[in-house]
Amino acid sequence: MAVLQIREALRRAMTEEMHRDENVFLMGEEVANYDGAYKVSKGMLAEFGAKRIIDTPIAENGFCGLGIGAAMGGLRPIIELMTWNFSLVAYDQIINTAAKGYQMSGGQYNIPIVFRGANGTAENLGSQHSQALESIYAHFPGLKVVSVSTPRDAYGLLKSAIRDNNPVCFMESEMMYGFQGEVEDEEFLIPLGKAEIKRDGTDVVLISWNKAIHTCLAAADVLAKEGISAMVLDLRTIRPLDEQAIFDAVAKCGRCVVVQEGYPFAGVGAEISARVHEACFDALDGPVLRVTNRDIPQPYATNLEQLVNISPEHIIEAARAAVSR
Amino acid sequence: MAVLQIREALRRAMTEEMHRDENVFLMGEEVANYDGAYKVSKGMLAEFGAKRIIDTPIAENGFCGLGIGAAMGGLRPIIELMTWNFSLVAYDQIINTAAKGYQMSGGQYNIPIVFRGANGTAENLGSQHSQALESIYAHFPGLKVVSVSTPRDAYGLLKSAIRDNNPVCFMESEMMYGFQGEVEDEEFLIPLGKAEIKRDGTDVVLISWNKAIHTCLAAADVLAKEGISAMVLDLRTIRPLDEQAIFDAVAKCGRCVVVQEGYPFAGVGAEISARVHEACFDALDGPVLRVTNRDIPQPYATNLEQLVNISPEHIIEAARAAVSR
Amino acid sequence: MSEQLSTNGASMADAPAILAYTADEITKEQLLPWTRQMMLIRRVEELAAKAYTLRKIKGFCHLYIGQEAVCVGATAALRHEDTVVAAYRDHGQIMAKGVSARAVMAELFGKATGVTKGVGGSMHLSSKAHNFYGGYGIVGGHVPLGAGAAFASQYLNKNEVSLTYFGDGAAQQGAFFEALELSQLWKLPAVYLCENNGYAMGTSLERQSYLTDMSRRGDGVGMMRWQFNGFDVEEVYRNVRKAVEYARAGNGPVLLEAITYRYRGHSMSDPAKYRKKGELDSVKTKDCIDTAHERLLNDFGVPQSELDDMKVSINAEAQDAYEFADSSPEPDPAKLYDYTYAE
Amino acid sequence: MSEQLSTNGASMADAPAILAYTADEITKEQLLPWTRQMMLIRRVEELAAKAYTLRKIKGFCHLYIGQEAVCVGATAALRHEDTVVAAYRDHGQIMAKGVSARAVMAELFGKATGVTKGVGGSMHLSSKAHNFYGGYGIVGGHVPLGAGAAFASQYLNKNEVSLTYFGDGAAQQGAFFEALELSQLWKLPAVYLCENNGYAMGTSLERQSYLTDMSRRGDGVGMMRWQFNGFDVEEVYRNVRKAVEYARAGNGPVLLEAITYRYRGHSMSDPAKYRKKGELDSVKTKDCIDTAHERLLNDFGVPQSELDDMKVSINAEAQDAYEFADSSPEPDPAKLYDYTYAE
Ligand SMILES: Cc1ncc(C[n+]2csc(CCOP(=O)(O)OP(=O)(O)O)c2C)c(N)n1
Ligand SMILES: Cc1ncc(C[n+]2csc(CCOP(=O)(O)OP(=O)(O)O)c2C)c(N)n1
Ligand SMILES: [Mg+2]
Ligand SMILES: [Mg+2]
Repeated sequence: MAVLQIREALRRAMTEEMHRDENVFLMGEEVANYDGAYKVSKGMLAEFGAKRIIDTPIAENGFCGLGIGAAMGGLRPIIELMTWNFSLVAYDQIINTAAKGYQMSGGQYNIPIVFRGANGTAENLGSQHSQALESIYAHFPGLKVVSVSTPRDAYGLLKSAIRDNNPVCFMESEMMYGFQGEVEDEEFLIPLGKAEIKRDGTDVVLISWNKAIHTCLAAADVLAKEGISAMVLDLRTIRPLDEQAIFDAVAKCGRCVVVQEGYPFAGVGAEISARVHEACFDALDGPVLRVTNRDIPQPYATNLEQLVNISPEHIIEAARAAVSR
Repeated sequence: MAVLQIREALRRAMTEEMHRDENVFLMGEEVANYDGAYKVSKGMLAEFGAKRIIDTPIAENGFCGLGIGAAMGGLRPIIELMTWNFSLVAYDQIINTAAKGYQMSGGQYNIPIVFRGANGTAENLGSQHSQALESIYAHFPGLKVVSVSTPRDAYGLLKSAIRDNNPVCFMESEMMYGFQGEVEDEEFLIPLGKAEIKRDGTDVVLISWNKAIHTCLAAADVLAKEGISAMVLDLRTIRPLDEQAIFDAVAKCGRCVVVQEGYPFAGVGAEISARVHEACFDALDGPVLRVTNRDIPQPYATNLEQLVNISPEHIIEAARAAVSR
Repeated sequence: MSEQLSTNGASMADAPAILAYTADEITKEQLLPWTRQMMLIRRVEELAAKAYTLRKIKGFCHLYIGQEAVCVGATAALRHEDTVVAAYRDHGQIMAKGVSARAVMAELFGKATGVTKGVGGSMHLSSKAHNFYGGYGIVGGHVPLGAGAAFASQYLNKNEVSLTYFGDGAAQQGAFFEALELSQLWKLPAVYLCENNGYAMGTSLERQSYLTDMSRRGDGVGMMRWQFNGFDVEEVYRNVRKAVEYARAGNGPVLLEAITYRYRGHSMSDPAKYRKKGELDSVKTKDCIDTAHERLLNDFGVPQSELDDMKVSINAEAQDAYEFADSSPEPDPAKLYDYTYAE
Repeated sequence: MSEQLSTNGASMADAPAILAYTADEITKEQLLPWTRQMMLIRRVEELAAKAYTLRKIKGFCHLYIGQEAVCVGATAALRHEDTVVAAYRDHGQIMAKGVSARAVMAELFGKATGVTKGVGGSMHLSSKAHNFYGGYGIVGGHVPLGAGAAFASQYLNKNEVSLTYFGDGAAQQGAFFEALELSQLWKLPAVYLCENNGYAMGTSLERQSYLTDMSRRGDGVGMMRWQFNGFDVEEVYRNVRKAVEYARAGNGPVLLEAITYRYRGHSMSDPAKYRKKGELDSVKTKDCIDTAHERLLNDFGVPQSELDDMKVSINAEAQDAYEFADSSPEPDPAKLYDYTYAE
């Protein structure tokens, strides 16, 4: 069992899949000579050569669309978006071409492509560079959306994403590339669409994903000292959603808090809240509560930024309120 | 009291505002010589000249960005997007520049701009041309989002949107430009952020907006015959949301169905559901139910398309289920 | 409007390579089927227009009538394995690539027997069997797919060329520019073919672009480019063939511009009042089918009776497609969810 | 690298108009404050780098060191009312437009006294009072704003020119292309100034663009364009002045390219290992401040002591800015919600 950083786990997944299938390649800004902006692809140029590890100009709409065309032509592109903030210039390609390609062709052309990169609130980057954007991708049928919180999940899910025959938006955390965790030495896959209980509990379930899982775990530690047993459920895949795991957790705990980094309005947190109420209304002691970033663009100054971001305290407060019902 | 089509109401609003303020202009594809793809701006070129009614090349990202710059330079642009489907190529400008401009500048530059155009499911246009996209705009703080269902609302709200000092995404319905209704002859404004009860009722509130309001009204007629009194609440503005009106309606009816054209996942419907549960849990007899399009891209064939769209029957079924709790 | 190589520095260096390719003399054996194909495409669309007024076809329906020489001549310059990407005005383009009139008409009718099973519709015709990647509805958004197809060919050492059709209006989109830039940087085997029909919906070219020679977009990225007469199928063939062979030989991409015209409105709902007086009639004197007919009659000694027979035969084929479409079943509702995700 | 007009047909027609403008001889009275400004910008950024290592400045911090001649010379060619749009490497550009070292440094420190009150940060400096529309972080995404500023000027008959800075990397973005196209179509009074520093992050120019003369992008839309030496503030002034007067006179937009270089990494976290050996040293022989100093000493007879005094004075000003920033208060949390929507 090796201890890997998330960047290393991602690299291992890509490297193994590239050895397994010649048609897998990695394309993006700075992925080759520079080893990736966050050093995810370090050394891969040397290993696979410039044909398969490809630096691009800053033309996301162009190279995302190029990747989609290449996928239709039989390849399995991994497109690195330096951060998901920059994906907005390529949004049309991902939504109007990738998500709908299989459908528009009546099932003839599937689009096996992975768009991956850093997502989420970062530190002191201001409002254009500090956003969690999974909600605006998960909205669209035709896409799968994955968002990982540990090296093990990053490894196992990225491999599945690369092998998936559909476009997958794979979201990492800009703040977590150096985050370490154990990953088995033997090859394994984690199927898309399966949530995982990261900490078991009985009084309240904290449903989350990506970086916020760790905020939840920190909150659960504190709650435990207060005698509140909090389960932490890591969705891992946002679309398709693992409803069964969510509903089971809610049935077990009777209270539910959804913790979502990013903007609240019509976010993934709202979707989970709505579904839990629809399906588990009678099992709930009180409403599902949401903890999200504040509903404003991210400011630069540290003191303001900290007011915007979710913290263990916000979660603890929500969990207490849920349990007090 | 004149009976106007929605396109006429929109035209009247723009025309009046352009007479009122020289800095208001209309820009978009085919808005001038061609009178607009949906004839909304018919005759406006003759009235205001080519300086203020401006045809553009098919460069949405460019002209939306240009509009934002012009707004910073003291103008009040109305940018017509032929349909909101095409706004995805300009998504970066609307989200990363318009929505955040006021914030990034620390409150120096506000961006008084209206992006308006046809939204929603149309008929037999396939998956790239038939989408309701309000959810991916309402997600972002910094934007206001309006979506209108009647000529009167179209008129009064567009005038307010044009006078608003923030970027407003103003969503019409591709299928409803010819829809008629009464509009007072005297000038009036309808403030952004105020919902309206389009039909009063006591047993269940149907919360909706845009074209789906009329599907709700049709459903309410049928429900009335079954003895179920359904209120129809038209949000009109999606962001900011009129929470008070929503919560009052839920308090009164005890049951709530949200009817949203478009994709369900992390949609505006989910947001309303989540908020209603958070705020009104104890007033609810059962969970808020959602009626949305099916969670797939829009197919072309009529028979398939009809299966995807919401219909009065879906709403009736949901309302019955809500009331039976 | 005659062939004109880019005078832009970077491309000039490559000029000898392209000039070296001399297209074959065009024979009767080539021109006859091309002519038939142009006639068939036109007839199928005329019937589609009829079906539209009967509301058997709904939604948007963008007719290609007038432009047939472009897709027929261009496709003739391709191999079966070469890939094609198109916009929404795609009926002729997919038929030229080998898809039957039946499969196209049935799609327009929204039937299960359509080329995309009634799911895609008029704007999204595609056929994997014919390496036709599809029609797309977001103006310019499909152009990067052509770069992607060429990228796949290069990656897989396949020696296939990708051909991407787009309009003069699409040449204003950022996606188009980025596709050119990436293709030129990586010397992809791609041919970008602008069908300059003078209008983007109701906006005439000079009102939506400062330059009206759309091939000059190539100068901004140093790409080989030229313009040619799109009313003459032979001219189209020769020019596209040159470009295709240039790209196939590894010289990099080419931006082509065919001067053409659409006889009908932008879509069925457009009365096309924006045309200048006499414009349509004057263009029709160059009609691509008439031009081919005259050439066959005058230069190749084909008897009028052979052309008349051809007309009968294509009428029958188009009518058969219409009836096939009309009598085909609607898509099976049970398959509604089958097209969102692949296994 | 000398001034070179577009040889592209459409622009050539306009050539006389631009050639007619002859920039003034540059005087000592001009060059002295420009030199001081370049020195001040550099010193402020050196202190910012120091503050960054002390974690007084956080996030991304993109230093402009090496490129100072471009913003100082360019801004000298503008009037106060002329507008400027910038990317994220904007510290020097906003100071050149008249914003104080204090207001910039305080913003970098995330303080309430910063030019955007600590809300925008390093990448989003703006000052309405100075017609500086701001720095933006999405590469290329800001370029259409420059077109918009020029549009407003034209609409309001204001006779103001907008200047938009962007990098060589940004010249690959669709937004940039669309902004050029719209500006040229509508003959907007806009000057687009590409600061070609040879790199987009770690990618050297020739690895990310087929053409390496970025001004040639203009040929794709028929825009007047040329390239010049960006290390010499006088050259920058003269060239930008010509372009600005050309645009102001109603001739339409101009695409300029200044050849320059950044001495530091892309941002504070970039060790810049991708440079060729000796590249940085060789560029430094052309250093813009040294060049100006030599000119003042040799051609204008300014005594060395005057330059020494200047150095003392700018050091003091920069240090004062540092201390001002350091001792300024953090933004008031009570105002957190004040910046999302305007009244
Ligand atoms: C991004 C986008 N904007 C606008 C439209 C609406 N629209 C459809 S076709 C068209 C004109 C395109 O003209 P051109 O590229 O010349 O093709 P043509 O119709 O002449 O074949 C427009 C504006 C669209 N489909 N996509
Ligand atoms: C759309 C987008 N893609 C990627 C990035 C990440 N990024 C920031 S700066 C940069 C390089 C830009 O280079 P250039 O335009 O030459 O400007 P310079 O940094 O040299 O001043 C990149 C890739 C971004 N900010 N926006
Ligand atoms: Mg056209
Ligand atoms: Mg650069």
